Amino acid sequence: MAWTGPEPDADGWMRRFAASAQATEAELTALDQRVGDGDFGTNLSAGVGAALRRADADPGTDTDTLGHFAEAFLDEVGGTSGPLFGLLLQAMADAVGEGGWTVVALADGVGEGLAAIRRVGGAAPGDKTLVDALDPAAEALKESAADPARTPGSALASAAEAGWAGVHRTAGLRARMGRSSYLGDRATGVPDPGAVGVALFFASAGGEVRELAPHLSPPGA
Amino acid sequence: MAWTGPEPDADGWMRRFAASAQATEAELTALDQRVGDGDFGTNLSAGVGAALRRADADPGTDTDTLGHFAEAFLDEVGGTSGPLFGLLLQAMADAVGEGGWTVVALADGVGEGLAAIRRVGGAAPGDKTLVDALDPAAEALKESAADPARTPGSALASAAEAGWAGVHRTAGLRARMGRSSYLGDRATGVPDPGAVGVALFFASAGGEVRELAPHLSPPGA
Amino acid sequence: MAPYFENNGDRLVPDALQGFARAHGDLLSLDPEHGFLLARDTSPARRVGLLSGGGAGHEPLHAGFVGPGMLDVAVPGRVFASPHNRQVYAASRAGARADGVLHLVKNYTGDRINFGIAAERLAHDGIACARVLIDDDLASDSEEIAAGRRGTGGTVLLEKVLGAAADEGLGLDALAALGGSLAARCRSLAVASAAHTAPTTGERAFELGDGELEYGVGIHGERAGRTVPRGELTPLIERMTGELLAALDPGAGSEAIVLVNGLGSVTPLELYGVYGEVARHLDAQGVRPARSLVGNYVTALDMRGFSVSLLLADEETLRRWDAPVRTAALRW
Amino acid sequence: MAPYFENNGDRLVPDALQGFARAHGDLLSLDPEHGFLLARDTSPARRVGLLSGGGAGHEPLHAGFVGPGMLDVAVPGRVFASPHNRQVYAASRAGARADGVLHLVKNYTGDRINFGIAAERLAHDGIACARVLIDDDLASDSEEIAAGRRGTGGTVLLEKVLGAAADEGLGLDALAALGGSLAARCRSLAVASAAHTAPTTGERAFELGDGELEYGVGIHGERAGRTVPRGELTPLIERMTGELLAALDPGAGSEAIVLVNGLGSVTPLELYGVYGEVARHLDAQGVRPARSLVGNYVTALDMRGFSVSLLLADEETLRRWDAPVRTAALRW
Ligand SMILES: Nc1ncnc2c1ncn2[C@@H]1O[C@H](COP(=O)(O)OP(=O)(O)O)[C@@H](O)[C@H]1O
Ligand SMILES: Nc1ncnc2c1ncn2[C@@H]1O[C@H](COP(=O)(O)OP(=O)(O)O)[C@@H](O)[C@H]1O
Ligand SMILES: [Mg+2]
Ligand SMILES: [Mg+2]
Ligand SMILES: [Mg+2]
Ligand SMILES: [Mg+2]
Repeated sequence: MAWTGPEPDADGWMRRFAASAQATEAELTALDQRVGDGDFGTNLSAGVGAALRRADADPGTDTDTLGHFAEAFLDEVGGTSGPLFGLLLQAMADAVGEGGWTVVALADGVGEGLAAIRRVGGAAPGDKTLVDALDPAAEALKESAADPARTPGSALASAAEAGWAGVHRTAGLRARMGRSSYLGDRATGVPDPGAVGVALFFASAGGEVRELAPHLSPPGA
Repeated sequence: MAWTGPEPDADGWMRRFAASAQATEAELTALDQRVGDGDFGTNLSAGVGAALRRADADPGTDTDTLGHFAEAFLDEVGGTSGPLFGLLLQAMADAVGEGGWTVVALADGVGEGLAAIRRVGGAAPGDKTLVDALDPAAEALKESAADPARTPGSALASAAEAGWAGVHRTAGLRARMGRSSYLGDRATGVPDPGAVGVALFFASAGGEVRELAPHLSPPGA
Repeated sequence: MAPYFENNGDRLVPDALQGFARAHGDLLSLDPEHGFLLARDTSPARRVGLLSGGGAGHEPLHAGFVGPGMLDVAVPGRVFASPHNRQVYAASRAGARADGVLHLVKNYTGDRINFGIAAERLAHDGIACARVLIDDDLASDSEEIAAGRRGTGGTVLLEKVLGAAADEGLGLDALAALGGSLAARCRSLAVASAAHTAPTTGERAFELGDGELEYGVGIHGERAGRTVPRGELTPLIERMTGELLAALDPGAGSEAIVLVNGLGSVTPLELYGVYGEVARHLDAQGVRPARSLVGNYVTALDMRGFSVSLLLADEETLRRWDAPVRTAALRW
Repeated sequence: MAPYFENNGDRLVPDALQGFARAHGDLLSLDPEHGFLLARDTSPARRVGLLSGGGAGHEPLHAGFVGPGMLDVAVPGRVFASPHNRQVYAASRAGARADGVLHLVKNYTGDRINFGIAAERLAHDGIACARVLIDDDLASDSEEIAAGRRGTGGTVLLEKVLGAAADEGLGLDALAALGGSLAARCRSLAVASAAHTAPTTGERAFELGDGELEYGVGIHGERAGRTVPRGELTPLIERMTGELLAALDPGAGSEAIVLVNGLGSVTPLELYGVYGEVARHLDAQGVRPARSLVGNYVTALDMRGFSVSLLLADEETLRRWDAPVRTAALRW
């Protein structure tokens, strides 16, 4: 895929992610209201708020921003999603810190993050959790990493696309993990909020997302 | 006023009063909801229910029925209206017991009842309580008693008419006693539930009242 | 369909009383005929039995306060309706001590009448009986309300302090006088953002718009005298506390027992937030919040609101407040 | 406008914590940095500190159970969100005793993760830490729910009994094992006739028709697995109690501690009515309701519902239940 947009840097990406999370807080909340306890929007929004405060108080390199985001989510955000996003961000910060801002480092970092999230949370793909967006996104990055022509921008765009596709698949699933599992069949038809958060994360690399609705139904549906 | 309806007896009157109170329970409740605590309908309905049980368990003369109603309201019905209706019924039972089923005895009994209610409750006419229906009804009975041509049926019909007129006047009053007094101006415009109960009581002498609405607005309003 | 979790046939209150008596059988027993709750073992030092009662729907008031250190007997009526005089009379006979029985009566016409008739009957039997009229509600303090101030949240404060005084062996007149002076030093103010659900209709007893507040509600779900914008918590509490202080006019260095009382559906998070604001405002006015009680004590079914009560307390009152109490709803 | 009585700026929980710490300053103190509540004087005989925590919105759980005989420290999160690991870590360090700290964790992924990370950090510091996983909710007992049963009302029962056991000087492993065996003997079931008010939107979290009942709700306001007609109280309680007994399978002559727990807006009248029915049904099944607790203990903001919990109790458990406790919300 040819990438024609501006190339993202980690600092810009994180700030756009923060802006996207805040812009879509109400929509995320509404989703978690339908299949969970209605706090995902506030949890994520509080998380990026805390992260921005750290990043603004101590601006530095791209990796520093990633590290600030990771630490904020790990140390200041509760709920289920807070520490899980923290694990993903931490693995990415480590990989980019070592390997630089490359597609290979991004693929390694996200792959590591996914593994950590699966270890800690115990969810497998198909359980209707954020893993269902993160797993295909990680897979897409791995494929991109095998192609030396891909830039980080284009690789992250593919990851976002794979993430949204994962989101659409969650809608058809019956949950086995997370709060939606308590709803039995009643959660079927609604995409998983955490998965939406993950797709939003990758999509923010290419630009701020101000509205979720256009992304929530599969193209052509 | 020429009375053309069938002459009521005390037992029939009390049973019709019970039926009227039960038929209009919801309307009475709705009224008390607007200007009080919403229990007048249930209080009155529970009262007549207890009274009927006594009357049925121990049927006897007219005065016995009046006595059963009085005792039930005095001994088994709480709230504000329960014992006040009990005082009225007791005074009537005493008077009719002594003087027989005559307009004079009825006028005496209701007059005594009004006096007792005013002693115990401390309300004066104009305070927006059941006194505002009972006082004119007692007055009408007193007038009828001065006219030897009047029958109990026609005297009670006049009392009911005077009672309804009293009810209409309460709508315009600001309450000084009872729960509506806590509402300040907000009770203005709504007739007093207890006053409605009193008018209903007298109106039931001539026939069962199945609906309040037609009686609640002054004729021509 | 009944809005509350209950059985058909008007069994909400009677079923609750039975369950309550069973759950707290160590503390009290239920008289099945008259429906009053009698303590098993209040202090033998008591010369006077303490009785309180009133309409149901205000739980834990009063049944929740029966037991050592507080009430000897509680007489619940139907929802929002005074118990009838025969109930009060029978309960008084059961709870009276050598020196008689003290009626703690919230100031409502129905309660005054029914307790009053019972008192006449007791007098006829030669049982001494006196009354403390509880009228703490500031919102009904108006020349235009001839019925006088309502009795509301402050009731629990008075019942606790009078219970301790009864345990000291005070006589009937002394207790009645103490009750009067406590009532005079106690004021409450209540607000609500939603009415209770009417048991008869299943609808809210009145409707409020988003952000509207009934300012000065009672505990029977009747509307307040006025509706105001709700706004944030801090200014609301400053206004409420300010009005209570203005009415009580405490001297500098006064101490108060503070009650933040939920009316039904307000969460503990909110009630403790309210308490924090009340305490801060009292600090600023130089009144020490010496003791506090935060929770649902005098409710109005499931009304979404709360009340704040202040009882100005001297050292003796605080000592009585601290005296042990063991009831279903209050113990220390 | 915020649906709750609060100040703007996400201050519902922090303001409540401050007010709570002020009202109960004799029992505990608030750590202003990490927002946990530390008991002032639990028994010196304790070798292990007891810590519990979880999302806010369930008050009085857990802060209301901090004090002698129960918890050493409570860690509240945001509304319905687990506290973060740093909070749990700091609170654990503050509450740990010579033998370490026991985490009482309701079984939710978020809590497991955050308490888990904190435990790793404590291990790194050489502070012994064990966990009791509380998973009493029967409605989430299904092979299809890989997350396992939720922790709900039964939590308060376990916290009380474990508190008494800690006061006896039991070590970390013994307490953890006891917790596990208590959890295995405890089941709860909850129903709701109306959802809580969502703090974010001011709307009910879900809508139910008149006479509908969510059967098997949790304490976070998510819907239940199914909606059933509400009906009268007696058949509802027979069904709930029957299912609990079927799951616990108590032997004849067993004894149980019964909790009838309000989720927020249910009135005490209803809760005691429920208790009466539960006790009657247990009688009929030959299980003795040896102890009971009726009231709001583990709530879901202002949800209109209640839960019933049974903890099968041997003599030792009853003795520990009866041991003195002095906390904001539970004392005897
Ligand atoms: N075991 C798990 N592993 C990975 N992700 C999970 C797991 N359980 C839940 N999640 C994710 O967490 C999201 C909800 O996050 P959040 O609302 O913050 O937490 P909570 O469910 O504790 O309220 C869900 O939408 C789901 O994607
Ligand atoms: N002091 C009083 N004297 C006479 N009647 C009164 C007095 N106070 C109230 N009432 C009557 O009582 C009626 C309400 O009765 P009810 O609903 O049974 O009692 P409560 O107000 O205690 O709920 C009022 O509508 C009014 O007519
Ligand atoms: Mg959530
Ligand atoms: Mg009324
Ligand atoms: Mg009433
Ligand atoms: Mg949550």
